[in-house]
Amino acid sequence: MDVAVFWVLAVLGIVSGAMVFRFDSMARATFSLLASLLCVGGLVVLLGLDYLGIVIVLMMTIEMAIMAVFMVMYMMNPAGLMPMTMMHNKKGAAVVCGLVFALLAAGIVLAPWPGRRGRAPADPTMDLGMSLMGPQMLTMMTLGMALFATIVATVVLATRRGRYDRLGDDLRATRADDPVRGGVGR
Amino acid sequence: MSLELFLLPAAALFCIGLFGALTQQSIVMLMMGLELMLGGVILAAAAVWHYIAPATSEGQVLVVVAVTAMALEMAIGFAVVTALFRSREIDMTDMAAELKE
Amino acid sequence: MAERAPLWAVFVLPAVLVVVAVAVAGLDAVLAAGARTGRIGSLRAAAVHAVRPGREVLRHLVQQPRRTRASDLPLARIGAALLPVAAVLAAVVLPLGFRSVSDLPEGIVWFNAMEALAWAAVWLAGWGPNSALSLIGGYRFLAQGLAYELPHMLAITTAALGAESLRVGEVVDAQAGLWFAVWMPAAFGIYLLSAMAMAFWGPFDQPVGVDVAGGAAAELSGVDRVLFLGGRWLLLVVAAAFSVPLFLGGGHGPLLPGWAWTVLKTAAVLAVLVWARRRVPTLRMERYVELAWVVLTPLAVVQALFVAVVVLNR
Amino acid sequence: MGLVDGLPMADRADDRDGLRLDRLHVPLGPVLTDWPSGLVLRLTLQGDIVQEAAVEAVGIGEAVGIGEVVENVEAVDQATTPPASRSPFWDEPFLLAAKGVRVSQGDAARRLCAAHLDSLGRFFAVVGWGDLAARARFARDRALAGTSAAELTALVSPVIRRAERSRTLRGLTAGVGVLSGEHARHHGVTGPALVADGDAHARMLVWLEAVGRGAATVDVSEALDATEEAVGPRGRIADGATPASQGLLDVLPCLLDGAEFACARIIVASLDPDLDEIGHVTMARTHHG
Repeated sequence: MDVAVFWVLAVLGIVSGAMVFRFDSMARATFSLLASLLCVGGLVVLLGLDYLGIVIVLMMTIEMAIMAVFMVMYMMNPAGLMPMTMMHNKKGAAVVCGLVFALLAAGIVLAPWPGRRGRAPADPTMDLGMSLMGPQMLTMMTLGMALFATIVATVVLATRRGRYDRLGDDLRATRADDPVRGGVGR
Repeated sequence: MSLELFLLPAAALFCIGLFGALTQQSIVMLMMGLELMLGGVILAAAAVWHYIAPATSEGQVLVVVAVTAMALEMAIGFAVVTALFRSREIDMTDMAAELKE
Repeated sequence: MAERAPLWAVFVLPAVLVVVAVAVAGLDAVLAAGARTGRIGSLRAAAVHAVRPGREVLRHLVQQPRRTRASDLPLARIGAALLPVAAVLAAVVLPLGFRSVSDLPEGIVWFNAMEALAWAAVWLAGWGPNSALSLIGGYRFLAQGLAYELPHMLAITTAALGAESLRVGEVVDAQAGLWFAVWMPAAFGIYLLSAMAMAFWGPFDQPVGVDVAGGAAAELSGVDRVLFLGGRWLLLVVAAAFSVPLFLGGGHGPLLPGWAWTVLKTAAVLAVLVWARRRVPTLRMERYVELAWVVLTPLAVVQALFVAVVVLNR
Repeated sequence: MGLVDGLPMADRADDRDGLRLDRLHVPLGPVLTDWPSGLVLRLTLQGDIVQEAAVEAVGIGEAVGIGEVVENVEAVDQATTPPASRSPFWDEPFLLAAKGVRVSQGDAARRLCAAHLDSLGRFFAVVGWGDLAARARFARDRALAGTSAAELTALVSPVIRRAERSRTLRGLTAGVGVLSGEHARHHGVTGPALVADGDAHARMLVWLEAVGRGAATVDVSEALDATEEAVGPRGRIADGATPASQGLLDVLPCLLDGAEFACARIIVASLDPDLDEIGHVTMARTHHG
């Protein structure tokens, strides 16, 4: 059973991953990428990491749905109605990637992988939580700071209007001058 | 099933993603390539956790880090595209490179 | 801990969900018909209105499907079919009484992930037909998702925090004494709002709103339409039913058996939602998102903090 | 700009947020649910934001008059009907009174009340409050059927109460389509939109108030004073002058500029121009001239 699931997910994941760069339509490319990443999530569940696998499914679905919007916003011809290619240096890249894959595959097959040490805990999720809140606290805090920095950076990069645009030069305007009014009534 | 069996699709995903990241002109498509590469990394990390060191949690933490990296890369990428688009109407890597000149 | 249900439950589950969804749709149709005069009218008239959703389904099934120009039919099909599939998959962790089809150890995250599939589904259904109005509907659901998801996740996390487990069965067990709705009222309220929002129904029906002539569903016809709009009702039923194990004590209650309490509580929640829908206009997301992020999210964080402190001192 | 499958591709233009996104030209109307029938808006959309709006086929008469291509079969049918039979329904009592026919004040109030209830039904439907829309329409039908003042008041007062008290509705429609009195006067708006001197919510309140007042007086049998200037549901009605709805159509483009699609629908519903008025006046002019 597990073996069958593995093959289905692995093949589907690779095929839809490859289709990402074959489709003309941005919507199809995005959702093909989503399919590929959902397969990765499924494989992670198969490896016994239920929580992380489901979280990958959750995050990737939301991420790709939002990505689709950006695709449509910023791509010319997002629907792929006129076939076009937007690639450069195709041959060189194919050679590089073929070489990398050959190297990786050789390494994977030839490397003397160590045997399995220890047994998986009964509840890997608990284990993960305990380690993130314990020995790996530094990782967790770094991730948190990185996420926070990203929020600030993305807002700064993406918006054109600062507080002086919204609230006037002396920041005294009672109601912000926004193109769209919010719901809290400020 | 074995470790090798899981690592091979991971390597394949990584290379497909690399191909996309190297060839695509559009910045958004380039990010899709990066996503696929990170997907390969996640799969490899989970496989290594399962087959080599299930007792420790480092493998899991690595997956968490990779997932976060995906989200960050996406957010920053879109913000950069928006900023570029706003200032120069550019969404192609080639055109962005020309800006330097 | 919840027991494992027998295998046949896998096949019964979708059927039960469909029956409940049809019943709720019928109730909603009766109320909608009564809205004109402010009275529901005779029992007979009510019965006629109650079977209207069923008749609609049959009509769409025999109807000749339409196609729009330059459409991406496969994507629209996938979108329409994904919605009911997501709803049924999410329902796998729903306990009836104390038994669910599969009480996954990460049931709450599972539910959330499956419900997120609706994001992709609605957008695809809106994009596929290549029509401006339906695409607007698709966009609107993403905006809606961004607005409701943040407080929603915090709310269900709060319930998991209270039970110290992501397993739905254990969340139910933790409410043997006091229901979570009683000491996590903010989280419960936010959950009810997001239950309507994730099914883009009632005050959150902007993605399929009247003003865009049906939005994401505007160009769907035939089986696709039945799947999409039916999936929406299924999603509503599942989302409402999930509030019972999360906040209303699941099958716990005096006298009656567990399954009866689950059914009663689910029916009550659905009735409240159907009633509430008639009282408010559609919430537009450019207004709601500020409320969600500026008021509801901090509220949910404070609620989670409160629960965390209580759990630590228990 | 190429054609794909017979459809034009999008081109780009400046937008509200300075992103120069693709824009899409979408004609809205003339037949759409809860839409002033006959109105055609040529929208230029970027995403769901209205970047530009043009009122194109204004009424049937004018569209034919200036040689517009009328794609809509129904419109052609209406345009070929004789002008006399197409006097604007909602203005009828006022027009008759102006011509010297005796019209009771009650009948005029009844028609005015029903006209506002009709507009309110459309408005509530567009803001997504189907319940209240159904009630307003039921009251409209009863009013036109000639119900008594007491019954009509009993029918409309719950609608008025719920709409006035709803904080959600206020929160949702406040600040949408703000039309200052000055601006309105400048464009020749004379009706409730001028009185409201504000956003969509204010215009709704004016309608509600007029409905409440009108419902109480539908039984008055005294004759309408013909010497006084007639004010119909959309504004002043003067023979030969520009119809009140024309002013409403003139303010539409600048109100719609930069609005989101849902807001645009609400703005149109809250102004609710009556295209029959315009068709009638144009017809009358071509007839005389």
